[in-house]
Order: sequence, then structure tokens, then C-alpha cells
Amino acid sequence: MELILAIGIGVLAGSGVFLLLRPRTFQVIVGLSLISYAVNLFIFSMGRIRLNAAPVLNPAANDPALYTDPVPQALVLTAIVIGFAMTALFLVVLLASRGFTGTDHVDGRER
Amino acid sequence: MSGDQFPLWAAIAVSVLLVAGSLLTLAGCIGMVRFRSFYQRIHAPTIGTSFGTIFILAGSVVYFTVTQLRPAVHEVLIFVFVSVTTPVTLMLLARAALYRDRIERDPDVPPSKDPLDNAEMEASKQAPRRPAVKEA
Amino acid sequence: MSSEVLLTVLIVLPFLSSLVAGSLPANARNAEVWLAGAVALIGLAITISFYPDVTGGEVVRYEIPWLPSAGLNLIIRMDGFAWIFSMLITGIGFLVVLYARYYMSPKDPVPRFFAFFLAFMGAMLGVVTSGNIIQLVVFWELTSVTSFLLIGYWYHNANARDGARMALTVTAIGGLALLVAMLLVGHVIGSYDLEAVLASGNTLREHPLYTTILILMLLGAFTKSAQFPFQFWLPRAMAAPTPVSAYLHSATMVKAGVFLLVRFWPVMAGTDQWFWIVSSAGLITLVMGAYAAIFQQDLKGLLAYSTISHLGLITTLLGMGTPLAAVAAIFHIVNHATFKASLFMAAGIIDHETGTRDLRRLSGLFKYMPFTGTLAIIASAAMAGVPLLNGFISKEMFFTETAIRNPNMFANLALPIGAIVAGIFSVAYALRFVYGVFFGPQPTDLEKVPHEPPSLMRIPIEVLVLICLIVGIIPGIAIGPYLATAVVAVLGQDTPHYSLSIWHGFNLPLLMSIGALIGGVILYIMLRPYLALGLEGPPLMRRLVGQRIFERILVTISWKWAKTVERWAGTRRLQPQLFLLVLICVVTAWFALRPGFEPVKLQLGGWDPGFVILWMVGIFCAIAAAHQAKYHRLASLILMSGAGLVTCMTFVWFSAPDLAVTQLLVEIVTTVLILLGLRWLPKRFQKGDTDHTALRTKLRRYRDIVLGVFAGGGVAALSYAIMTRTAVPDGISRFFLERAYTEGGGTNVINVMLVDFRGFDTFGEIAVLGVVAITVFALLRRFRPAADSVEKPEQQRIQNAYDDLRPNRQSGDTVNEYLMIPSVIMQWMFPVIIVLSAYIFLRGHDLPGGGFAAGITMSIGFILQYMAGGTRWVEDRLRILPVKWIGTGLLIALATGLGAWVFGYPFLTMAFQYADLAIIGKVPMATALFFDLGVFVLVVGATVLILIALAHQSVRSPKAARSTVLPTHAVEPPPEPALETTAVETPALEIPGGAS
Amino acid sequence: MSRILPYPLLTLSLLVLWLLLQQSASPGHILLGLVAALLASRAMAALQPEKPRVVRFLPIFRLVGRVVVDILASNIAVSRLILNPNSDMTKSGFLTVPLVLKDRFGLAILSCIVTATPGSAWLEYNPEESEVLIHVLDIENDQEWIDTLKNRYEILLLEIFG
Amino acid sequence: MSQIILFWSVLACEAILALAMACAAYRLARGPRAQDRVLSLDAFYVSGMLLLVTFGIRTGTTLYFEAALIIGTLGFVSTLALAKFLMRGEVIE
Amino acid sequence: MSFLDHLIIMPILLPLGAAALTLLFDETRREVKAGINFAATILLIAIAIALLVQTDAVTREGTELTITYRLGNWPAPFGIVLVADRLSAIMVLLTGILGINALIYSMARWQAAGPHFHMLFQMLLMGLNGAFLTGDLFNLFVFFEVMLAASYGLLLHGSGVLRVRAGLHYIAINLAASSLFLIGVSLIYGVTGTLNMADLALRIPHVPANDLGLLHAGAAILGIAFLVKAGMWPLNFWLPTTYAAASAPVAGLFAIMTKVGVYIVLRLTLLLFGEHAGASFGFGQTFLLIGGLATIAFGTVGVLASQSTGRLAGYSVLVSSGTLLAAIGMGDRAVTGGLLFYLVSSTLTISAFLMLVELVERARVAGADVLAVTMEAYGEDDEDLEHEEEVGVVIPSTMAILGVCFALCGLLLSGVPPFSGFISKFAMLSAVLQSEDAASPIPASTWWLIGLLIISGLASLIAMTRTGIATFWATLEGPTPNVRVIEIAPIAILIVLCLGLTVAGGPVLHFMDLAADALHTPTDYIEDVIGTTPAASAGGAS
Ligand code: NA
Ligand code: NA
Repeated sequence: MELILAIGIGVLAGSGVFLLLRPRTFQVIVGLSLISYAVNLFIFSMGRIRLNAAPVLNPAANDPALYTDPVPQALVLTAIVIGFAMTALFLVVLLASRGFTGTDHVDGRER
Repeated sequence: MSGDQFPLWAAIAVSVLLVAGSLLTLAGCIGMVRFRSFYQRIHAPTIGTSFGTIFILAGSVVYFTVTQLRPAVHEVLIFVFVSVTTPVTLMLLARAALYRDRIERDPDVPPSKDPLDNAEMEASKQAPRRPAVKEA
Repeated sequence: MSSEVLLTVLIVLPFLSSLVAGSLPANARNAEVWLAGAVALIGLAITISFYPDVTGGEVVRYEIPWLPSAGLNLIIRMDGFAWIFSMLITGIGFLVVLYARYYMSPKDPVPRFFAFFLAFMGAMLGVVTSGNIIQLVVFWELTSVTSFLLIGYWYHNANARDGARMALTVTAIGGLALLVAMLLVGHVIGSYDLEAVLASGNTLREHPLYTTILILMLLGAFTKSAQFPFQFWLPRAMAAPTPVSAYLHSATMVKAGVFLLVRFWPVMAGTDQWFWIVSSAGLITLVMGAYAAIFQQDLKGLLAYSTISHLGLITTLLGMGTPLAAVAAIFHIVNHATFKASLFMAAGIIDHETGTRDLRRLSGLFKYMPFTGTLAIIASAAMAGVPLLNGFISKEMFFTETAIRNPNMFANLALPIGAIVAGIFSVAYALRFVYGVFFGPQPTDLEKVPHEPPSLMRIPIEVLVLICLIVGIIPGIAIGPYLATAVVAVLGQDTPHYSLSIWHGFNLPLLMSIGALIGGVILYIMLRPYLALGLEGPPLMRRLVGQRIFERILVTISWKWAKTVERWAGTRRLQPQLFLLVLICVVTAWFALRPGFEPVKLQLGGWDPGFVILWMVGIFCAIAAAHQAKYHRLASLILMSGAGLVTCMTFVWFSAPDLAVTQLLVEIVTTVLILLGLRWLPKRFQKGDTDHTALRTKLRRYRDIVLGVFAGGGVAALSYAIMTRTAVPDGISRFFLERAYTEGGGTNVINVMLVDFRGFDTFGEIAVLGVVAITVFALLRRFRPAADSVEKPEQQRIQNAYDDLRPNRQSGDTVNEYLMIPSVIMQWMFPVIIVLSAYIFLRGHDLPGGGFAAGITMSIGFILQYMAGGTRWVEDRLRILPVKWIGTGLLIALATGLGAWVFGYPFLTMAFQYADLAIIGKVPMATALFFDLGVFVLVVGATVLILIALAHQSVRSPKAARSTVLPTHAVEPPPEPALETTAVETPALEIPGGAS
Repeated sequence: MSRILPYPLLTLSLLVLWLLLQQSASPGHILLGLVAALLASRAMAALQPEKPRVVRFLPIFRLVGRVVVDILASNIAVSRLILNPNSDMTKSGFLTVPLVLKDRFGLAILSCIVTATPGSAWLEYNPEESEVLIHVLDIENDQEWIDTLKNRYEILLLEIFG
Repeated sequence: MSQIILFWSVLACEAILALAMACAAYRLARGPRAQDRVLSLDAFYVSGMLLLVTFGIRTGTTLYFEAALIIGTLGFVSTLALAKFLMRGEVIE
Repeated sequence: MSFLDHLIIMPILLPLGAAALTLLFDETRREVKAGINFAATILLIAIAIALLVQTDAVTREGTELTITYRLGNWPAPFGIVLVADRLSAIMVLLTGILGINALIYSMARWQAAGPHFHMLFQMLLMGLNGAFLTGDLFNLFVFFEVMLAASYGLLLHGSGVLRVRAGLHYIAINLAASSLFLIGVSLIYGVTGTLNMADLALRIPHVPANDLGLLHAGAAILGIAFLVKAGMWPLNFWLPTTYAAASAPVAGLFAIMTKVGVYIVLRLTLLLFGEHAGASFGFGQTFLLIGGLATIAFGTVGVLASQSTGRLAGYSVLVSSGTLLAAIGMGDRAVTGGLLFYLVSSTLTISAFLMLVELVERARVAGADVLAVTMEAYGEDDEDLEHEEEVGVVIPSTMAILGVCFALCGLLLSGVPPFSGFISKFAMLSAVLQSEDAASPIPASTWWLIGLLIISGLASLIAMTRTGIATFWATLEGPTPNVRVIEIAPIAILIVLCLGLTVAGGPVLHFMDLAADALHTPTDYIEDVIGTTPAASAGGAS
């Protein structure tokens, strides 16, 4: 399972990096989104993955060993929110750039 | 899986429901692959959203009712929402596809009955526009 | 007054009065002169008052703490040598002020002039009285800066600008070298105190860094004193007003270089390196300067090269390394200052009275200005080394030193020959000056009839020439004790016996003097026909113009090369920048990883077929999305959603329901958002890649794929490595699991962390969301679509045309029919989604959910209405004020956090209790809920604002950005459509009930 | 009444939704749910939606029954078609069905039923001609489709919405 | 016994649903038209939702239900937006 | 807890509250927003000074005490902790000072160039202060994002093709860097199980040998993210363009943005990889040294090659960053004091210069350009123009004052004595040299540092002279630019502060040396953060 997840993270990150380096703004925004999936999963994986051990407590049986590590999850949540905000911002900036320059090239001019 | 006290009949029922539901859903998705035109494909996913969903949710209801000793009704909500929203999506999508195909004069699609259609479609194509787009 | 106060006044007064001078009105010429003159005189008086304290090698020191921890305190240190320099600076300074009163035109804005002048005087005094070698550099650089301003005083003149810039550049280079030298001296000796440095000559000379220090120090001295090969800036500095030249290039600025050589003579001189470098540079300068001076056509140019030559003489003397030579050098410093200052002033008077300094046009002026003529002749004679004048004595001492038999060949041959040649040249140029200007035929093409200047303007020259005479005739009385004071201060116990009498008998130096005089006369007579040609520049060296070479080097290095290197080492394109970022990250992470990393053992087993297939699908989607993103945006977006869903499912799989829910909601909103944007992007069609550029593109693509593989592989390896390690046993997570319920009051640890344990993160996170929403809003207010996106999308145009053509239809009927049935369901989902949102909000603390998820849900409800009914339809019915919601949300969260202060707890301390309410029963009441409410309100506001601001672009009557290539950003938009500001911003806060 | 409780049925449904979501019918949840439902229906009122006018309620249950049975049958039929490697995939086609039903809600429900049934899809409703274009997977028995639509569903819907 | 039956059936169910997702993903990438992709995205989401329900049975908790519920309730919004984009070239007018 | 105990969190809460408050007012009431902004910024400075006094006072008594604040009353390392020592306090004060001056400048015209300027402005202050005060690695990420988000908004403030184009690059690069930040932080968490910086410092020496590589990889990735912000070559090509594109007051405020990267690199290298870090001691130092030197070199080249004053200013930022990074790379306690002095001095200078650039550009092509700038500020036909009167007095002898400011900026930037630019460079170089034994040869790195510092100063001098002469000496004709007192005053204030640093060099340097000592010996920091108990039993304050 760890291997599969790791490969998945790697592919998401790799595809994202490839897109990040492309000349069109749309490619970059898709790349950034893929990277953010990868990063979120990466952070998540730092807590070691566990099946069926959600961090919702059962007040009756409060043994920390029964639950997953909540810290990475909290971090991922913050990262998701910030990632969402940044995607929105980048989208609008790329639209504005396209509007001003007439092109969707990342440099604002065709090369 | 909680414990051995789970009754056999329920286990069998849940299993059957789950497998049946998932197989139906799979069948729908295979249809997505096999059907040749979009209008055929549009029939496929409804298998999954109708009885595929019903069976699997029923399995879930049985399972949780037995294990938690109280009725699990969440599934009903899922079913209601899925069966309300899926047709809406499909209708909008199908109508959009129809429109797109008509613009491109797909011979397999019934044209609008309106006799003016052809002339004005030409006219609208005179308007400054880029070549027809295959994609989005 | 105590000596401390006096010393402080000596240094500080010029700077303070500089500020005063600069703030006087432009026409305050006399006030400026009174001020500057008074400052100079006070300085002179103070200096004189220190005479008793510094005779016999005594030193007066005053230390003011400045940067004690870095070993840099201000030490004002007056010894004999500093004293004699201070005399020159203040004395000649006073005379120059007086002279400038008459020289400067009433139209000139003299406040600036005197401000710079006084600052320069202060800097110069600072240099000579520095008791700390870093402090010396400080004032040294200040002289560079202030002299730059003085030289560039007439900046409307291109020559002045260039001359000033060159002087600054050259002397600043030297100054920085000097700084390094001093830092190294400090490193070697362990102190920057001049006293300590002067006491450590042996340490310094024997240190391996000696040569480095020497070279750096000489760079400073040579640039300042215009020694070969840095002599070229000085003639260009002649563009300065003459008072400036008279001051800077006789007594002060250029003397700073030789001052430095003398100052460090006791510790640095006496080695082979010193001898070779200093004396050869000095000798070359001496001869070359004198040679070039003969052929100058500009009066001040002649004096400038003569100055170079005399400085070369002083440098040569210092280079010899013998105490007697040092005495001669110090003596010549003083002598040169007096006669050269008077000559510059005389040249200025000539310029002033005739309107030209060109030797080709000047002639026979003695008849018109006999007084000035006489003074200039005497001063020139001093410069030429004619007996009974001060120049003679020091020059004779120079000849004496060169004539001494020396163990090495260079000294035996080159020095005396060079000395005598230079002597001949100096006589020749002095003659040229005197004869060319004052004698010969009547001047013809002068703009005005020359006459004597105002007598007060002559006083400074008269004083100086008088000094030349007195010192030349009775040196022992006139200068002897003072010179001795200076010499002892430098040489201390090494002070040799020397005599300052005019007559030493008939000896070799005298012969050399006579030879030089006769040779000079002969040379001048021989050269007269050539000089009559009026050619610019000296023969043989005409094409070797130092300043031009320097300029060219400077431009090449500082402009052309810099531009090339900038282009080569940098880029303005985004792709290479991102490539480098990723590459560097991969490489550094790899290097960091290498030590202490055990390769991980593959752990197979525990395979979950569903999960494996799921991720195969996810991987497929990710790669396909990357593949399609260029030409098939919609496909790419859909595939990306696929990968996103797989990510959500993974969160579920590994027990993170909160993440799954949040990611899912964000996923939906993001898709809608990007779709809203797609409309404004250009259509893109697949082209065949055929030509040469396609190959490059392809190669770049392969390169990027390789980097992507490495980056992805790296991330995968890192995550695999961590996942297969056991968790850190004493990590912080246990704390949260143990206390979330008992002390945080919630069973959903994630939510308790978000609103309580790490509530501050959430606090910042909502701030980010708010800021981004506001930014988006602000940016979109100025949004201009590109020309080809202005029109409505093709589909709408066709559909509207269809409707318009039919009498029974209205524009928009097609879309209404299209949405007629679906919109019913979409509208009725609205209250359902609101209830769902409330549900998600409330259950957050105990089960997956919370303010953020609820907020996003709510905004999806809004967006659904916009999709169903259109912008106008919704905004006719609902008043949405997202900006205010953002503000309110932030304030709610803030207030919740601040609430804890009332109870004496830190910010964001949450309280919880199970409230036993009448009907409802036991209900957990955590203040965290209020915090979460703030989050909810903000998230709704921000998300809705972003989506609506974007959606609004379609209903505005958009005007395209005018052109893609407009050079400035001056093109600005037409006014906003009212819709934007009113509907989204103005009315009061209320959701429902806007309609009635 | 209408000002405080503009859509009583909606409010009630929302309350039920709330209770289903909470899986609890404690007084507290009823109270909370009521608050949520009231707020939500107030919000709905702002949108000024068209209200459905239900004349008779009983046929609703008959309709549901028929739909469930039909959908199950179609599920099997279509699945069989898909999974049978030799099945003929060319028999699908378009059908135009004239309708009597005009009520927007009725049409909405009808369209949902048609689309939710595997094998038929609602494409385009033409209000002028009052006819609908549907696509069916098995065009062979086109009259059967039209009959189902008109006799099994439309009649009931006409009863419900008058 | 019942546990074994359940274990295997749930596992099989998961695999089958994942396969269904794979089929949808195939159409997602293959197209050929945008409407095909949108359609398959919808199917993809529904299969995913069912997978979540199944997963809930496997782990025996209802914690994962919200995710399924949200797909069921709100998942259609993005598909809807895509459909409207195809029809009108714009999501919100 | 008394009010004074909450002082440390005020630099974060105050701007947030002010920002939120401005949102409640419509765009038409810009004066109110400006007033809120102004009041909040002034108050921020007061708080920062109080904090500075507090952090300094504790040491005067002989015991090092770092001020800590446990958010939510949760004990460290579990909850988030704010930590203030001298360095943090000075950075917060610096933020306030730059803020107030940029704000004053913006009130002349720029605040009206787009909506919600004041909100974004305060949010940037909040992000900066948060980054300077937090003691938690992930919370640092959050504040970085607040800061970046606000900086995006401010950079784009005024819109226009140049800003949007530069903004796209700036945002893309920073988004990538943020991803690296997350990967780095989480990897470090994965290895050590903690996020608190002080706790990390405690745990790093005990990281098992075969986890060390992972830890270092995390630190390296994290470091790259910081170095993008700090502007290290070759991660800094975006910077000159961005700074040149930003409106003047924004650029003036941005002067501290690179310093955040430098601050955190300095803080973390010394805290995590200092003398007590065991096997990890000195991690990354060589990299920083080489990168810093390369950055100085590149900045120097850019300074020389710049045609526009805006880019010249941008490259000056790089020189400053490079100097700081290289000085950090020296890893020498004595150098650190000088580098802190340099940090403050160069930030003030660059801020003044970045704001001055616009005025100078106005002077350069007076007339046409003024029109362009005004048009840009207001929009040709923006309604804002009408109720924005020319309140300030147009100063006479504008050119003279601009010239003086420009000259002083040039002297400060190029490190010409005796100004603070010189003092700080001298303090660093002197420390580098004095710390070496006089008998042993000077290492190559020291030579490089000396050489590059000197050459970069010279290059600045050459470039500034070139530009200054072209602007102030070579052009005489044309109307004098329209410059208002409230535009030149903030620049003058900043320059005067630099001059103040010159005069008060001794005490300031002493303060910086103490700050450096605390950085190099973080035991007290760690003890104060981890050691003390929270105010009461955590949790229930019902
Ligand atoms: Na019509
Ligand atoms: Na169907």
C-alpha cells in the first residue's frame, strides 16, 4: 500500500512538475493543482498511513495508539485551503495577463 | 469488520447486495466503453445511479442496521440526492451535445425542425469566429 | 578650552558650517564668504594653538567612542605632521575662500559651492588628524565624495560631469583598496589604532600579507595623488572652478595620497617592494608629468601635469626609503602647496580677466597686469626650482638624494637621470607658462581687454608668493622649526640631521640644478617652433590618452560585460526560472540525503486490490491531464478532477474523512472556478510539429520530462521512506489524541486541532483566504479581456441569432428553454444545501466537518443559483455582500480569540462546557464554535466573492485591452459598470429577505 | 403564515432532512433542525421560485412504484445488452414524443424519470410544439417507449399536477 | 464465517467498483468529444461515491459517509457547470 | 496575564483587526480606511518599540529571557508559541517603520489606484510580523502565506500590463516555493515528530543516523523555499522585475520581504544546526556562503547592467540579500552582529531608494511621464480622481531635495563611509578578519567575501553616479516634477534613520552583538520556549 501511494504521489508530482515547466498559463495552473494534490498526500503520508483508524475519538476507549496521527491531517487541511485560495488567485492573474497581453504565454509574449 | 456475532444471513445479504450493485455499476461503465456514440453512452451511467446505487446502499443499510442495532438512514439521503441530481446533469449534457452536433451538421442527429435553421446557421458562421472547435 | 574641545571643533565645525552654508539663500555670497572664511580662520587658529603641544614629537589625542565593539573609535590625533598639514589646509583654505569671493560670478549659486567646500575642508582635516586607520579611510572617502561634488559644480558642462565622475571613480577604487589594506593591517596587528600600527612596523613588514597590504595601500595613495598609471583623472578635474583646483590640486586632495605614504612610511617603507614600486611609479610620474606639461595648451592643464610631476617627485623621494629623502618629501609637500596654489590662482585671474586659458591665444599680458604677472613669474620660478625660492631648496634636496651612491643599479642610474630630465622639463614648462602668457606679442583675439583683478583678489597670491620668497631666502628661520616638528612626528628617533640652508657649497646637486636650469631654457627655445604649431597633447604620447583608455575599460566592464553576464547568468523568462528551482531542489535534496540514508527495503504485501486499481486510475488521470493540457483544456481539467477524486478517496482509505470532505468540496469549487476562467483564454489548435523549432521544443519537453521523473521519483522515495519507518515514539501527536476530548471538548481531533490546539494556523489561513479574495476582486475590477475574447462565446452568438431571427422568440429563449426544467431542481437544491451546510458546520467539533467545509458548501449553494438563473436573476433577489462577510468573519474569529484575555488567558484559549439546556439536553458549548463561525462566515464571503467577481466579467459590457504591444501601462480602463460596485459591495448585510 | 412560513412543506422536508442527517429525533435536534429549516426556507423565499401546485397526492405513490419496477427492468435489459459480446449496438435512435403535460414541475419529474431510466434519455423539450425529443437505446419497439411515457407516466403526472 | 464472506465480498466489491472507475477513466481520457468526457466524469464520481460507501462497510464506521453524501449532493455541480459550459461557452451568464 | 503579557501577539492581531475593519467601510470612504491604517501602523511601531525595550531589558539584568506566548494556553511544543527575542523585535520594528513610511507615501496618490489597498497593506504587515514572531515551523508557513498573499495583492495594486506580467511570474514561482515549504516542513515532521522550532533543536541531535539524510533533505528543501524569498542566485531572477513593477510604496514595503527569507534562514541555521546540533552541525553553511557570494556577484553585475533605476534598485536588493546570506554562511558569531546591523541599515536604505525611484523617474522624463504616472494611479477616467485633491504642498527646489536624497541613497547603498552602509560592511569584514588568527593564512572564503563586498560597493557607486548624473546633472530643461511633501518626507525619514544608525552605531552594534550572541547560543531560547509551564492548567477556562 505504501508503495502504491508513494508511486501515486510521485506521478502526481512528476506530472505537475512537467506541466509547471510548460509555456501556457493553463498548463501551469493544472500543474500547480497536480502538485498540490501530491503535496497534500505527501504531508499526509508523513503521519504514516493506517487503515480504519480515524482520528475521531471514542471517549470510552481513549488509547492514542488506536488513532492515526492527527497532526499531518491538520496540516493538510490548512494546505488545502491555502492551495485553493492560491489556485483562484493564480487563475485570475493568468486571465488578467491574457487580457493585457493578448497571449496566454507565461511570459506575456509569444517566443 | 466488527466481530463474529454478525449473523450469517445478513452477511450473505450484504454480500449479494454489494456484489450485485457493484456489478451493475461496472456494467454501466463498461457500457461507457463499449457504446459507439455519445447518445448511446448517455444511457450507461444511469445503471450505476439507479440500481447500482440502490443495491450498494441497501447493503450498507443492512450492515449498519445489524451492527449498530438501529436503522441507518443516511443512505436514503444519498439515494434521493443522486436520483434527483443525475438526470439533471444528463439532460443538460445531452442537450448541449445535441446542440453541438447540430452546429456541426452531424448527419446522425435529427436536425431542428425549423426550416430557417440552415440559412441562419450559415449566417451565424459568417460572424467573426474561429474555425469550429472539436474540443471545448 | 581643553584640547579635546578644540580638536572636536576643528573637525566638526567645517561640517556643521557646511550644512549652514548649504541652507543659505542663493544670493548670500558675502555671508557665505564670511562663514567659510571664519571657519578656515578658526581652524587655522586652533591649529596654530596646538603648535606648542606637538613640537618635539608630542602627540595630542582625543578619543570619542563610536563603534567600540568593532575597534573603531574616533580618535582625533594631532602630531607635528598632522599639524603642518592642518596649517596648509586651513591656511590655504582661507586664502582660497578669499579668492573665490571674487572669482565666482554673482550669478553662481554659491551656497552649494561653499557647502561642498567646507565639507571638503572638514574631510581633509579629518584625514590628517585621524588617529584610527579606519577613520582615516572614512575621511579619505569623504574627500573623494566632496571633491566629486566640487569638480562637478558646474554640472551643466559635460566636461565637469565627466571629470567629476572620473575623479570619483578612480579615487573611490583607491579608497576601497585602502579600506581593505587597513582591514588587513588591523588583522595583522590586532588594532586599528594608529598608535599601535606605528609601533608595529616590524610585525607588519615581516607578515606574509605585507605585499598585499602594500599594494592595496599604494593603490589608495597613487589614485589619490594621481601617480602613474592613475594620473589621468587629474587633468580632467580641471573642469572645476579654479578655486577648487587651487585648493584640491595643490594643498589638499592630491596631497592626501602622499600624506598617506608619509604617514605609513615608518611602518611600510624600507623594503624592496616598497622601494621598487613606489620609487619607480614616482619616477615615471615625475618625468611623464613634466614632459606632458610642456605641451599643454590649457593653462590649467599645464599646471595639472606639473602637479602630477611634482607629486611624482614627492613619491620618488618617499620611495627611496631613506630618512633624508623623507624629510625632503615633507618639505616639498609644503613648498609645492604654496607655489602651486598661487599659480592656479594666477591662472584663474588670467582666465577671469581674458576669458580664456588657451596658451595659444594668450600673449603679452604683462603689460596689462604687471602685478599679477610678477607674482606668477615668482611662483613659476619656485616651481622651476630657481634659487632663492622655496622650490629650489626642496628640489636641491631631491637631487642630493638621487645623487647618493646606492648599491643598486636603478638607483644609481635611473634616479639621477630621471631627476635631471624632469628638472629640465619643469624649467621648460615654467618658462612656457611665463613667457607664453606674459611676454611676446600683443594678444589679438581676446573677448575683453585684460586688466588687473581687484586688489583683494590678488592678496591670496601675494601671501603665498611671499611665503615662497621667505622660505626660499631664510628657510632655517621661516620653516625650519615647523618642518622639524613634522619630520620628527614621522621619523621620530630616526630623524636624520639635515640643514635647510640655501648654500651647501658647490656640489653635485647644485650642478644638477644649474644643468636643469640651463637645459630647460635650451629645451624651451628649441621647442618654441613646435609649440607654435599649437598641437594638442604631447608628441609620442598623443594617442595614449589615459582617460580614454580608462573610460573604455570602465564602459566595457561596467556596461557591456555586465550586460552580457547578466543575460548569461540570469533570465527574465518564467520557464527557466521554474526549471532551475526544481532542479536545484532535486540536486540539493539529493546531496543532503546521501549521508546517513539507508535504502529502504521494499515492503510488499497487504495489497488492497481496490486501492491498487484506484491508483492506477489516478496515475492514468494525472499523466493524461498533463498530456492533454496544451490543446484540450477541458479534457485536462476533467482528468485533473479525476486525479483529485482519487486523492480524496485515498484520504478516506487511510482514515482521514475530514480531508476527504474538504478536498472534495474544494475540488468542486475549483472546477467551477477554472471553467469560469476558460472562457477568457484563447482557443488553441493542435498544429503539426515539423520544422526546426519543433525539434527544440521537443528536446525541451524531453528535458522537462526527465526533470519531472526525477522530482516525482524523489518525492515518492521520500514519502516511501517515511511511511515505512516507525513513527517517532515521542512525537507531539499523542498529546492531541489524549487531550482533544478531555481538554478540547471534541472527539474529532482534527477539528479540535484546527479550532483549538492549532487555531492560530486556521486564523492565518482564513486571513489568506480573505486576502486572496480581496485581491481577486481588486484585480478583476480592472480586468480587460483580450480582443478575441470580448465577444460572447460562439455558442451564445449562434443561439441568440437563432432566437433573433424568429418573430415568436426573444433573444435568450434558447437558454431559458435549456434551463427550464433543470433550473427547477437547481433552485430547490438551495435550501437543501443550506441545511446541509448547517449540518456540516455543527457536527465539525465531534465528527468530520467544520466551518471551512460548511462555508464552501454554502457557497456552492450560491453558485448553483447563479448557474441556474444567471447573475442578474440572482442579484435581483439576493443581496450578497461578500466583502463585508470577509471583514465580519475575521472580526468574529478575532473577537473569539480575544475573549480569552478577559479571563486572563492567552489569545485563542478556548473554553468548553456541556450546557444543560431545558429541552435540548446536554449540549457541548465550546467557544471554538464561535471561532468556527468566523471561519464559516469568512469562507462563504471569500469563496462567493471570488466566484462572483469572475462571473461578473461576463455581464459587464467588456471592452478589450487596447493593444497587446502598448509600451506603457498608461492605458487605463473605462469606468466600472455600476453592477460591480453596487451589487457586490454597497448594500447592507443580509442574505434572505432582500426580495419582497 | 406565508411571511413566517412561506413554504410549509419545504420547511417540513428540510426538518426531516435535518433529522435524517443527524440520525436522531431528540428534542434538541428538532429545535435546531427547525431553526435551520426556517432559515433555509426564508432564503428560498428570497429566490421567489415558482411553487408547485400539487392537486392529488395519491398517484405519487403509484408513480414511484411504476418507476422503480421499470427502472429495474431497464437495468437488467441494458446490462444484458452491454455485457453480451454479440449484442447489436446499432439499434438506438431518436424519438419525438408529443406531450399533453405542460406543468413545469410535471415536466421536470417526467424528464427525470425518463433520463434516470437506463435505455432512454430526455434530450430536448419544445414548448411551442409541446413535444419532446428522446433518445432510446433500443429503437425496435419505439411505440412501446411512447406508450410507456404517455400511458404509464404522463397520465399519472397529469393527475398529480392537474 | 460471516466475517470471511463479508471480507471477500467487500474486497471484491471494491475491486469491481475501482474497475468501473477505470472504465470511466478510459472514456475520460479517450473522449472523443467533450460531452463524452463530462459524462464519464459523472460516472467516475458516482462509482467513487459507491466505493466510499463500500469502504464504510469494510471499516464498520459511518465516518466516511459525509464524503459520499457530499458527492451525492454536490458532486453534480461541477458536471453541471461543465455541461453548461459546453452549451453556452460560459458557466454563469 | 496582564496586558503587557499580550504585547507580543499585538503586532499580529492589530493589523488583522485593522484590515478587517477597513473591509466594513465602502471604497468611497477611503479616508476612514487610511485613518485606520495609519493609526494601526503607528500603534504597531509603539508596540514594536515596547517589545524591543522588553527584550533588551531582560538581558540587562543579566539573565537571558526570551518572551514567549502560548497560543490557546497549550504548552509548547504542542501548541503554537510566539517567541520574541531581540532579533524578532527589531524585525517587527523595522516592519512598522517601513510600513508607516510606505503608507504616508501612498497617501499622495497610490492608495487610490485600486480598491482595498489598506486591507492588503495591513495584511502584509500581519504576515510579516507573524513570520518574525512565530516559533512554530508550520505556523511560519501560514504566516508566509499571509504575507505572500498580501504581497500578491499589493504587487498587482494598480493593475496594468507590467504589474500583471511580473505578478504572474512572482506568483508562479512563489507557489512552487510554497509547495517546497510544505514538503520540507512535513518531511521534518515525519522524521522528528515535532513542529516547534525549539523542540526541533532539542530533537535534532538525537535523530538516528539513518534518518539523518531524510532530515537533511527536508531541511534542504525547506531552505530552498526560503532562499527563493531571500533572493539567492539563481533563484532570484523574478526579483528585479517584480520590484521594478510594483508601485512605489509597495516596493518600499517589499524591501523587507527578502529579509524575511534571510531572517528565517539565519534563525533556523543557528537554532537547528548550531553548535549543539551534533552530527548536523553546520548543515548548509557552505551552500549559503557560496550561494550568497554568487548572489552578490550577480546583483553587482545587474546593478551595473541596469538601464532603468527600478531594476537598479531591484538588483541592489539582491546585493543586500547576497551579502546577508554569505555572512550567514560564514557562521561566525562576531560576523552575525555586523550582519544584523547591515540587515537593518540596508533594509531602510533600499526601502527609501525603492520609493525614491518613482520620483526620480518622474523627474527624468518630466512632463510626459508624470502624466503617465498620474493616469496610472487614477485610471484615465476613474472617479477616484475627483475627490482626491492635491492636499500636499508642492515643494520648491524639488530637484535639489530629490538630488540630495538620491545622493544619500547612493552613498548608503554603496557603503561609502561614514554612513551606516559602511559601518555595517566594516563591522562584518572586520569581524571576519579579526576572528582569524593573525598568523594563519586568511581562508579563500574570506577573500571572496571581502572582494565581492568591495566590488559590489564600487559597482553601486558607479551605477548610482551614472544614473544620478544622467538624472540630476545632465537634464536641465523641462518642468520640475510634481512631487509632494508626503512623498518625499517618508524617504527623508528613512534616510535620517540611516544617518541615525551612523551616529548611534556603537549602541546599535552592541545591541546587535547581544542579539547575535543569543542566536549563536540558543540554549536560553530553547529553555524559555520549552521549559516554562503555561499560565494555568491547560484547557478549561470555563
Ligand atoms: Na426573435
Ligand atoms: Na436514461
